[in-house]
Amino acid sequence: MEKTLTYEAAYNELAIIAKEIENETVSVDVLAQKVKRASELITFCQTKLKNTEAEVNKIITQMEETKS
Amino acid sequence: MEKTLTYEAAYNELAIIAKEIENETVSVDVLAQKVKRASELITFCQTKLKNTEAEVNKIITQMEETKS
Amino acid sequence: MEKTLTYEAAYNELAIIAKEIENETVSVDVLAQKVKRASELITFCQTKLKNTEAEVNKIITQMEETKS
Amino acid sequence: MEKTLTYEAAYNELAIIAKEIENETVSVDVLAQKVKRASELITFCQTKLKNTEAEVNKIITQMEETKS
Amino acid sequence: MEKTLTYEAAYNELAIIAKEIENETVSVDVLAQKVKRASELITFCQTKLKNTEAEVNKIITQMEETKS
Amino acid sequence: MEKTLTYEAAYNELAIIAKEIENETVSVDVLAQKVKRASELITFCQTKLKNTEAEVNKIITQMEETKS
Amino acid sequence: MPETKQHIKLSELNKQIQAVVESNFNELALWVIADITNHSFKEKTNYHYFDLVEKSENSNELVAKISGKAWGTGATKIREFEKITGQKFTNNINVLVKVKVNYHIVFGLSLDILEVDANFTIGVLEQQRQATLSSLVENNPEVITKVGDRYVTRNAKLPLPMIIQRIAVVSSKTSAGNEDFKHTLLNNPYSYKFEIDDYNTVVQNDANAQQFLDRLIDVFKSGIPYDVVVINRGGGAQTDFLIFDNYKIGLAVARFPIPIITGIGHQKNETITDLMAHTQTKTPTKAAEFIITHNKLFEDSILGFQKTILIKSQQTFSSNYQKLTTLKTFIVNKSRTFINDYKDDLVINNQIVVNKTKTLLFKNKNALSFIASTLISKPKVITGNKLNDLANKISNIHTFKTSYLRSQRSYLGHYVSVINLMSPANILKKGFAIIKHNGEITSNPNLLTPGSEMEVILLDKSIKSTVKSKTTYNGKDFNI
Repeated sequence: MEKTLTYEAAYNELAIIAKEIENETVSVDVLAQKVKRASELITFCQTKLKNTEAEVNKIITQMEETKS
Repeated sequence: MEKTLTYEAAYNELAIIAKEIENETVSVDVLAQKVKRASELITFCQTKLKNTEAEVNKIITQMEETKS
Repeated sequence: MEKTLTYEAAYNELAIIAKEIENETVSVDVLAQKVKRASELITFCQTKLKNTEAEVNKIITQMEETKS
Repeated sequence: MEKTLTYEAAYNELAIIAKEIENETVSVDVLAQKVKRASELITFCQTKLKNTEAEVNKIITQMEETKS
Repeated sequence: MEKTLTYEAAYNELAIIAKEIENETVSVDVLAQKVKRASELITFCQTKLKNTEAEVNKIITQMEETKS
Repeated sequence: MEKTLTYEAAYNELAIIAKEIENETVSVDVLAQKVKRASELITFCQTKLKNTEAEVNKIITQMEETKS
Repeated sequence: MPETKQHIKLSELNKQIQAVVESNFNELALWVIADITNHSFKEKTNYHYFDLVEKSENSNELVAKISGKAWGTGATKIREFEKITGQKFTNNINVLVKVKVNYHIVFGLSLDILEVDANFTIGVLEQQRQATLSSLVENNPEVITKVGDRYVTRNAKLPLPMIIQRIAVVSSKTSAGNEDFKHTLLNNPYSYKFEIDDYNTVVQNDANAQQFLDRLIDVFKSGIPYDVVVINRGGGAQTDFLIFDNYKIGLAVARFPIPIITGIGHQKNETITDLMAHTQTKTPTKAAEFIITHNKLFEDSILGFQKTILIKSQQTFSSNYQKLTTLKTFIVNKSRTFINDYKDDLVINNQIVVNKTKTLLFKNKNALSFIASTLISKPKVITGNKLNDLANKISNIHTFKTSYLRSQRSYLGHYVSVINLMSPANILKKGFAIIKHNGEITSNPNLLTPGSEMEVILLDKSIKSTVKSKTTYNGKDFNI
């Protein structure tokens, strides 16, 4: 995942995904993928909110592995 | 069934077949063929849905575990 | 009967003959011939319909088995 | 009787003769001759009708056997 | 009597004679002669009629035999 | 009496004589003579009438016999 | 020893001065406006010592100066003043004081303070504050604008980051309020992590403004991407918040590139710093709560998204399952209906062909039968009629012949009677006679002369005679 991921970016991306899913403009084909991404973003935000830098970095590394 | 078939495409095709059968614009000559195709598409869509649902549920479960 | 005859074509021809006979625009001279043709067309259509029905039923049965 | 006579033509000729006789516009001189012609036409038409009927009945019987 | 005499012609001549006698435009000199002529014409017509009738009856009998 | 005398001519002559006598343009000198002529003509006409009637009756009788 | 000039003792002089002052001012108390300088306070004795001065309106040149002190009631009044105004009774303040002129033989002339007018000072402070605000707005239009009663500063316009985690706190090192702030933040119920850097300064007394300003600059210079800067001042005495009305501090806050949250605990009007900051809260604890709530809102919206995604995903699945089932049911049913429709159509067509063919044949048969019956019956009628007609003709001829002959006979009869009437035989019967001469009938008398032979026919006799005479007959006997 991007090193520069900010709360703002995560929030905006999350908001778009939520809106898409809410408006049912997400096709089933990409739904899982979108939910996964949303899950990552949420995890990212919460980890970043509540944990130490080290833990945040761990999460980011995991996210990047998943993506690849 | 085609490898690259998406749920979206499959569903749309299915809807078109249903419409055709409803309007009886399908000739008897191709009815069986159309129903067969519809059956395949339904199976495909259901499988795709089930898989997606399982995947999404897994993600959601993980998220909820993470949260608590 | 012609190899390439479709249900569509057969049915249309049948309908025209039936209409002619119904409207009594068929002369006695060709009546037997027309009835014979109609009979052939009906047989053809019935066979085609029965086959289609059997095929469709088979597919539907498979679909319903798959569901459960 | 002519080989190429059709039921249609025969019937039309017959109808004309019948009309003439009914309206008594036939002179006595040709009455017998007209009646004779009419008689021939009737025989022709009846034969043709009977044959047609027999043929049609055969076809219909076959159809009904096929149906059941 | 003339060979080519038709019923039609005979009847017409008869009608004229009858009219003349009725209107008394026949002179006594030719009355007998006229009446004789009328007599002959009547005989001719009657014969012709009877023959025609017989002929027609024969044809009709044949028709009815054929029919049954 | 003249051989070629007809009922018509006789009747006409008689009518003239009767007229003359009636109009008294006949002198006594010729009266007797005229009367004599008239008498002859009447006789002739009556004879002729009788003969004609007889003849006609004969013909009619024959006709009626024929009819029956 | 030189002769001593006449003199009085200094004490006597001072006593005389005292007597003049006392007699002149007696117990008179006066309200005086003056500035305070050289102030000192002996806490032990509760004595205030200071100078009251009046400066020239146009310069700092002293116009008047006198010592002053306050003790006892005066000192008590000063405490009350400080409490009411939040202004320390100290140097460089302009006050309205009620004084008693006092002359002491040893300590000289001084003014004893009896009362301090708090309202006057409040007015002055407020005037200063308003003047500072006006000056801030006037001199820094690119940074500060006044919109209605509100001040919009560059700092206020900075967007708050969605999450506030890295915080610079500018506060007094010993401030209890600041401790409350940290405690509230670090023990937040949501386990939010915070990084707090302290930038300590003395947050008291206008004189410390520069130090305060330096701390702010340190924050900026640190290069750390703080999410916010919090200015805390809480607890302790309610006096001397005037530092937060400082022009430079106000301007620095308004300009500051990181959003500033104030947590300045005071009951009075908000300070200029509050007005210039991004967000003001009433206390350091409130500032902490604001930050926690801010983060909580973010987390709530994230969790809201999560919930939406979760629910909507499930709905998407169920609606898609339903749609598929509907389509499937539809296709199954419709296919069957479809086939049945076609079957029915075939049956209908079949029936039409079968029934209508029979009807058609039957109709043709009927038509033929009808024609045949016409043919069978009608010729007999025709010949019969004609025979009748002929028979009629015969009887007509018979009838007409009879009447014809009767007519002819009657015509003849007429002539017979005419002729008979005129015949000579009938004439003779009536008495007429016929004269014959020379064998010829004559009616001419000239032919007969006397002596002529003549034959007279009368009725049925012929009489031969000779004429004897001849005369004229007038014939009048028969004239009618």
